[in-house]
Amino acid sequence: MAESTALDVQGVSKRFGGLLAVDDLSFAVRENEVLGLIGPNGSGKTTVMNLISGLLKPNGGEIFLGDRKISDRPARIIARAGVARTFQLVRILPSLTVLENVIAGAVFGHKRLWGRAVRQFALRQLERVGMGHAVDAPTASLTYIDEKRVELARALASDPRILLLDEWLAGLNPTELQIGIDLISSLREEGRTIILVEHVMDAIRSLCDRCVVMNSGAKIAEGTPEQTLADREVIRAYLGDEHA
Amino acid sequence: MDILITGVLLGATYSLIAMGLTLQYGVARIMNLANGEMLVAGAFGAFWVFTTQKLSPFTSVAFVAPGAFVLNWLIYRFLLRPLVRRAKNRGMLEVDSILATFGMAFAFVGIMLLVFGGEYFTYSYLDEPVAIFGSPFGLNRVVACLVSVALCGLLYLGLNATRTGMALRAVAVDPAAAGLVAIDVPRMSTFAFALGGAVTAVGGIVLSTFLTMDASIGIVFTMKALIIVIMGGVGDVRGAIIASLILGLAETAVASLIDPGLTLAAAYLLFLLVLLFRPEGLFGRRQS
Amino acid sequence: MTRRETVSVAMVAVALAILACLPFLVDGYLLSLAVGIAMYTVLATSWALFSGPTHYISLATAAFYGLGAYVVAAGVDVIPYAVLLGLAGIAGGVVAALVGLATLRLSGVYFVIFTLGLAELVRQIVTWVQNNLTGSRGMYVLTEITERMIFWELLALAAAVYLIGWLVTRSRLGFALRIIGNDEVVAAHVGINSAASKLALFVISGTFAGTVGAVMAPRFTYIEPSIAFSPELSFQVVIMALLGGVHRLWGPLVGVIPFTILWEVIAGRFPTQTVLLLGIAFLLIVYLIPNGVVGRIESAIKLAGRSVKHG
Amino acid sequence: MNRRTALKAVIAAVFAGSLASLAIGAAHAADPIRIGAVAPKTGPLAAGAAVTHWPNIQLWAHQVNEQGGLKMKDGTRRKVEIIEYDDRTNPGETIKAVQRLATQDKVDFILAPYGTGLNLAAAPIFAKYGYPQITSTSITDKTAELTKRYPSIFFTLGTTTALANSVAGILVKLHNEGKIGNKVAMVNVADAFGIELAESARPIFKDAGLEIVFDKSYPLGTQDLSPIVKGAKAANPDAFVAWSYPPDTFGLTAQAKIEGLDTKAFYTAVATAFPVYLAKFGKSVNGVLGAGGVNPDTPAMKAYYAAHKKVTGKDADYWASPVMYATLQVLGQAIEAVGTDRKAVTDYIKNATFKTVMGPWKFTNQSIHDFWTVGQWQNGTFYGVASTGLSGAKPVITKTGW
Repeated sequence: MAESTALDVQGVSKRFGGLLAVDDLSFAVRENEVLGLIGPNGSGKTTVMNLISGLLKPNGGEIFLGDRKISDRPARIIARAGVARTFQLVRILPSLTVLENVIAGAVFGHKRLWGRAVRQFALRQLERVGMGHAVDAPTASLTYIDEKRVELARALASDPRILLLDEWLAGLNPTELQIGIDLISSLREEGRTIILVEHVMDAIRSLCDRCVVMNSGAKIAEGTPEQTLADREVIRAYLGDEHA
Repeated sequence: MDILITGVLLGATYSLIAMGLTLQYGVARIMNLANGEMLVAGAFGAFWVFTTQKLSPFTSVAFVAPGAFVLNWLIYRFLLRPLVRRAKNRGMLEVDSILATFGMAFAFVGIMLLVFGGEYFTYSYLDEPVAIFGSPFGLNRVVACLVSVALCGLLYLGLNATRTGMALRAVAVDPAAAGLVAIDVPRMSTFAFALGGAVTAVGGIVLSTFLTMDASIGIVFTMKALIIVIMGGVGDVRGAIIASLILGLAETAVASLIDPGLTLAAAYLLFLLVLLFRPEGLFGRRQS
Repeated sequence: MTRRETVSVAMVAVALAILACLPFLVDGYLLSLAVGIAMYTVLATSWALFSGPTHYISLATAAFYGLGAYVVAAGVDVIPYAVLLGLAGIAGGVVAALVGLATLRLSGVYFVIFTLGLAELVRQIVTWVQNNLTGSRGMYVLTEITERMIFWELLALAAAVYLIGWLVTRSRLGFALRIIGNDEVVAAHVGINSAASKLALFVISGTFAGTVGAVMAPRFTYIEPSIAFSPELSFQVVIMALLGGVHRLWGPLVGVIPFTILWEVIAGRFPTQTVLLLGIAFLLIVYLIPNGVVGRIESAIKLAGRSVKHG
Repeated sequence: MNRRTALKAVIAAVFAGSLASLAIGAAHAADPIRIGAVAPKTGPLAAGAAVTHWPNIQLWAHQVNEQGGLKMKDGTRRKVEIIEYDDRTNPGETIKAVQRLATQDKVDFILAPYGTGLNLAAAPIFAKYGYPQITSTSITDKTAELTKRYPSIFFTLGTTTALANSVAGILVKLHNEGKIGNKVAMVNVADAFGIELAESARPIFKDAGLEIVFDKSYPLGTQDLSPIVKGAKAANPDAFVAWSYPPDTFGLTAQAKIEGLDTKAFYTAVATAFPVYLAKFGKSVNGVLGAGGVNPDTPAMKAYYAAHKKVTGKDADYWASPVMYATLQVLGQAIEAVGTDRKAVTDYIKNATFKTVMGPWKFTNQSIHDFWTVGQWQNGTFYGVASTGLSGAKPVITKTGW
């Protein structure tokens, strides 16, 4: 397994008005690694995802994709470089069909297909996430879980090197959760690098190679899931002082 | 100095044009393209009072202001609220209200043609010079400036020091949240729209003392008002006042120092620059 | 091309051929009505190419249109008319590009108001240039171009607009615009350069509006700024397109035709209350046909389909 | 019937009705002579048309019909019926309305539209259907070219060059008499009319020995003209000339009064001759020069002004109003002489001499070459003080303060 760095976050900060949402955060993600980004609500995890995907620009610090600096690039360039993501609040394109939603991922970005080829490719992604039955359905008919699957298929359609999943497993029932976990590990088998923002501890334990724990915008721990979840600081952040 | 005073006088004129729309757009979220017609209607009222009743045009406030208030109340209640209900989001409401009020503007022009006829209406009232720092200025413009200051001051006080004003501002900032704290949003919107209409009509009375108008001229005022409201930042009375002053000063400066032929071009250019560098307007809040 | 597409292209071609014969059949008033319809069809369709998918309401049509008319008026005595048409299109496109670069990041109502102001700005600059630099005395466009020829030119433009529209819908660009219209954040995250895509379409619609202005200039004989840059034109284009429906290529057409006819009937029947009745008719349209004629037609088809299934 | 089907029915009925009415038009050619009129009732030029254009049509039709109609060659009398359209100051609409009148309403005659631009836009259509177009409110220097191109167009109000020439003439005369200096401040509205006049005037003024000390334009719709007037005043001119349009004619005058721009010669162009100008400014307009003018002392003119007031309830203006009325008289007299054959009427207008409120009119090269160019308010009346060959001009006076 390659040990080279896929993504390097160096001293990044993000400020919203008076609020410091991300405070001098640094971590690195190795190639083909699954990194869990965890922490209590409001600790700045989603902001970090947004900074990586280019939705937000950091006020300080830099982010590198391999050796290429991406923190000053717009989202579309970062997407073309091979970073794809899902959103915490699912963003489905409502006036497109399910298949078109997935095709959208494979046309303009890292993968640039068109015509018949893109259709075939998108169909495969849909089947993969278990949505092969609803190809031409209007998006209005989808359940929340189905929407999440379609969104993942769209992210996969760009054949990403780095996949950002923002609480993608949240809200699944135990059976679905297992399917989801299997799906993510199969993605990793393909050699993709994955960053997860997640609250589901089972998923974190079974999927992540390492975890970065955030609180109030800063990194408070980093290491394997076992190490970090046992860390006193982390427990205090999650549960308060009396449990630490 | 001349430029400064002329610019301020012109700016005050502009704020009279724009103040009503600020309320209507800022609080009720209606981009009212029929705003200029309301102004012209107010001016007609003043003209009528002056020419047929031989009274000061300002006495027409007595019936123009309540008339415009009631009329705009009814318009919002019966024509615009259905659109507000129908709209799924703010964008849709904006499109719908632009279309609907455009139709209303046409209808108003038609009604005014029927009622007042198509000629120019202009009269002389207070068009004598007063000296300010040794230079002559039209008394009617100075009066307009004073009225404008008074009106803006009243509005500002009303919005900041009364309960209703607070509610109005809350609706302007966030209608959904305002609803949550038990503010009757539809009622406040209706009130703001009606008040805006009345303010515009009163502005028309004042402007009629020095501008020549006719039934079809409303669109000119609407355009100016739109620019000022957007420039100042939506729903912010202070912003609208500052934007009016800036426009007035800029136009006067360009006319006096560069070339009068470029005044309007300069105004639009300024507007463009503001939009480019502060798209939310001078005093607007950045939308997250 | 699928078979269905081949059929529709053939049908459009036949329809255009039949329409091209129109000037031999009708004349005078009906022809000028047809010219009006053709003009608004080109303007509204090219407008909808941009505004339909992006939801940007542009009121700048009059700016491009007036510019096109002025290009012709300024050059008609020295440059061949055909060249002028091209120049007018380029002028419209270039201004659209400049404006687009500056303003397409504005959203919603800011863009609307800006484009409305733009028509005024262009008009002010054009008249100032005319007044101070070129010094031409009145802008006359005295040519031998007849209404028939204008109709044919417009028809050709309509064919071009439909062709381009069709190509765009099938292309990555068209797909990109649909995504942008749905969600710009997603668009950016799948790698779409939304500014460039929007700009491309804005330039296309500006080019068409400029060319239409140039085509119509000979009809006006005498070009005045207040007439060439009339804001009413921009509004009418928007209204007709929205009335028809902007999500189908043929949507604006089904808005333009009934609207023009309704307008004519009102203008003809009630010459003294035209404006009042136009306003009322317009309000009725906004309140009763909110999704445009296309929306009505499509929901009717859906309804029919459902009743067939159940029946 | 539920709401949706009701709505559909309404829409269907509207469109069916629209098509039907388009197709049928009004084809019955009855006894009255049917005359079409297209001009702005709304839009930027509507207010001007409401002063100069529409009231004269009303007056003329009223007078003709009151007498029982036009007296035809065969001794019968035919009334006139006016069919009006509003072109909303939009040349596309003007063209369409003229065509509608010609091919759908099949009217016997069509009155010329209002204003230079709209008249020229409609000229090809008038020519195409052979309708005489006797313009009363268009001023152009291209008369020669236009009349050659359109054999049935007639011009009556004058040319821009003549207008500029006469203003120069008056200023030079006042200068030579030692009443004013030779420094002129000139401003113009940046619209086709103002630009054209300013362009014409510059060389003419210069050749006449006048020095233009201030020369600026301002956009149509400027709400504050004080910088212009201040600038003009600062140049310390002996005469002030504004090639202005109605709203700014009022604005410039008001501002000049306020700023104390007290030139001995003060000229504003369009709308100076409007009664509302006098009504607005009262006695202080005495001595103001403007475009147009009339000789109001002729019996015909006195009768015209009285009738205008009586029938329409409004005062006629002192420039284009009587000219407009005269064009209607020309049309009426031509119809009385040769009937409703449009070719014959056009030929008759080209050759005959007409008795009009403006005095005898004889067209040469389809134009009237004798017209008033400059008028001046003198004791509550706007007298013609300069013309191209008309008699009855009042001597021009210098203005003494506001």
